[in-house]
Amino acid sequence: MGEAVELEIPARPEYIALVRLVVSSLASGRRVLADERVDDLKLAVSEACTNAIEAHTAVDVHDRVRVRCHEGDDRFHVSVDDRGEGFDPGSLPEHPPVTDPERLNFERGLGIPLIRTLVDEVAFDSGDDGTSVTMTLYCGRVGED
Amino acid sequence: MGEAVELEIPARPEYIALVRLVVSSLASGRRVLADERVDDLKLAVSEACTNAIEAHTAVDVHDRVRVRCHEGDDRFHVSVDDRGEGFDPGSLPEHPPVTDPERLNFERGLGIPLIRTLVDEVAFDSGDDGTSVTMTLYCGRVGED
Amino acid sequence: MELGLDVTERNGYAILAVRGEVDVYTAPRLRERLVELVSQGKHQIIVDLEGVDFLDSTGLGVLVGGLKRLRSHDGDLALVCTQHRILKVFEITGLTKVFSIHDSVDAAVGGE
Amino acid sequence: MELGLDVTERNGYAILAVRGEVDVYTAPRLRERLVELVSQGKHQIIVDLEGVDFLDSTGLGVLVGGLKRLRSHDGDLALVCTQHRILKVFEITGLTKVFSIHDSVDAAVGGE
Ligand SMILES: Nc1ncnc2c1ncn2[C@@H]1O[C@H](COP(=O)(O)OP(=O)(O)O)[C@@H](O)[C@H]1O
Ligand SMILES: Nc1ncnc2c1ncn2[C@@H]1O[C@H](COP(=O)(O)OP(=O)(O)O)[C@@H](O)[C@H]1O
Repeated sequence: MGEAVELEIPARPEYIALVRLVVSSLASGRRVLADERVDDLKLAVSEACTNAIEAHTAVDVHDRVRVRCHEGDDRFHVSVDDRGEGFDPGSLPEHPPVTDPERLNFERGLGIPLIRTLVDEVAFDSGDDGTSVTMTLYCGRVGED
Repeated sequence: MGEAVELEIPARPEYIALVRLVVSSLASGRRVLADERVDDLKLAVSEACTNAIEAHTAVDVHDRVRVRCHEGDDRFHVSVDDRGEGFDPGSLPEHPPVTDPERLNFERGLGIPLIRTLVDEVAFDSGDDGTSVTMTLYCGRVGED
Repeated sequence: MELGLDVTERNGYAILAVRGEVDVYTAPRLRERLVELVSQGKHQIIVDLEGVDFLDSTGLGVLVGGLKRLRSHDGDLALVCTQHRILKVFEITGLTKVFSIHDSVDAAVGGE
Repeated sequence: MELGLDVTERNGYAILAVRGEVDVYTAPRLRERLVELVSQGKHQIIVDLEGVDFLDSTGLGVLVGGLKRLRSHDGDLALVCTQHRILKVFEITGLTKVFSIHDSVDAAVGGE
């Protein structure tokens, strides 16, 4: 409990940069995480926040979006929680292959594929009262301190 | 409600730098606040966090310390809340004058005088179940946006 | 948060140099600028991403939208990018196959 | 968070150059370094604060403690600081009257 950092932001796009700042500051404090992994996490968390904010906007909910960073022994976890209507991450439409000229009609739908690729584990817990996306990076052994 | 940013940190000194980062990022986003005022606020909030963390440590409370940043029309507010035993800000010991050689015996007690000088308003709300320190900067008129 | 958007012209190309973080907050400004250029008749656009610190899926979407718009005018949108962390985002999403990505503005203008 | 603490010697002075943020988390390292220097017989210490980005009341307390310790050895602790935001903290607390504060290490060593 006491070991997590929690950040709650107004559900507005201009606050996502602050989330990135906090996540990268905490993650780069872990000497075992390479800069590239910090960038991966930053982008994944940013995408999850974008979705959370859009979920609030869609149903006109004015609650804040909550970001929780938690350091385990050899894991770094970030979860993003919203109070939107939820969705089924297992049944998202697929994009046409990139070689198909139709591909250019899809300007959206890249966020969740990015999240899945960038972090070592991701869990979606979604229901009528909101969604929680938990992203995990493996850190190897943590330095003393 | 939805307009405030809230940050909760473990009550440990190594997290105060993160609070400074968040406060200065939010405050410098206000085009009307000069860099010097942002520095003032950063130091005041840092001092309040140091006291909050010491208050938790003193009574062995493991709760997090909560920092809330709120932008009013022409005010920027930051409050730091703890669950320590509280204190009476009106009856703190005074330091001997700086010209007195005795002054060198006081390595502490500079935090609250600094807070009082650095911000435009400060309110201490302290009781048996904790303390809330609210610091306010006047910003002049805020730009559109 | 500031997004830098500077346009210069060279050999009939409009070069849009982007600086800062492109995310859901700032991407609309990039979109507007692209739309504006197209409506001014610039159909050969090079977007220089060397000054970009961060690019998310919204930013990718805006670039895909720009490319689509230009193709419909028989034009093209090419990119300049050598930063590993930005290229990685194009690679993961398969968009390296959709855009021509160059090492420098010189190379992009030269059509390499 | 790193705190840089580099010691050099000049004209019988130990010069401790501090870099980074001095707060309740990092100040103990500054205190240890000062205690160590005094116990090595360095009684004329100059603390160079030009590389310091942030200094809180704990940092001030450590410097006051260092000065007190040195005075008890007939020594002194002088400061180098020209940064307005750091000087301001000394001014507010009246400590500009307690420390001799110089514009450069040269000036501090020269005893100006
Ligand atoms: N937190 C969420 N709450 C509700 N729906 C979501 C959430 N995250 C994602 N979705 C749904 O999944 C879809 C795909 O998300 P994503 O891959 O990030 O692409 P995009 O956001 O560009 O549509 C979204 O359009 C939305 O319908
Ligand atoms: N949040 C707090 N909870 C309990 N006591 C506090 C709190 N803030 C300040 N105090 C009390 O006021 C005293 C003076 O605080 P301050 O001026 O910051 O100096 P210092 O922390 O160096 O003692 C502290 O020593 C402590 O006893």
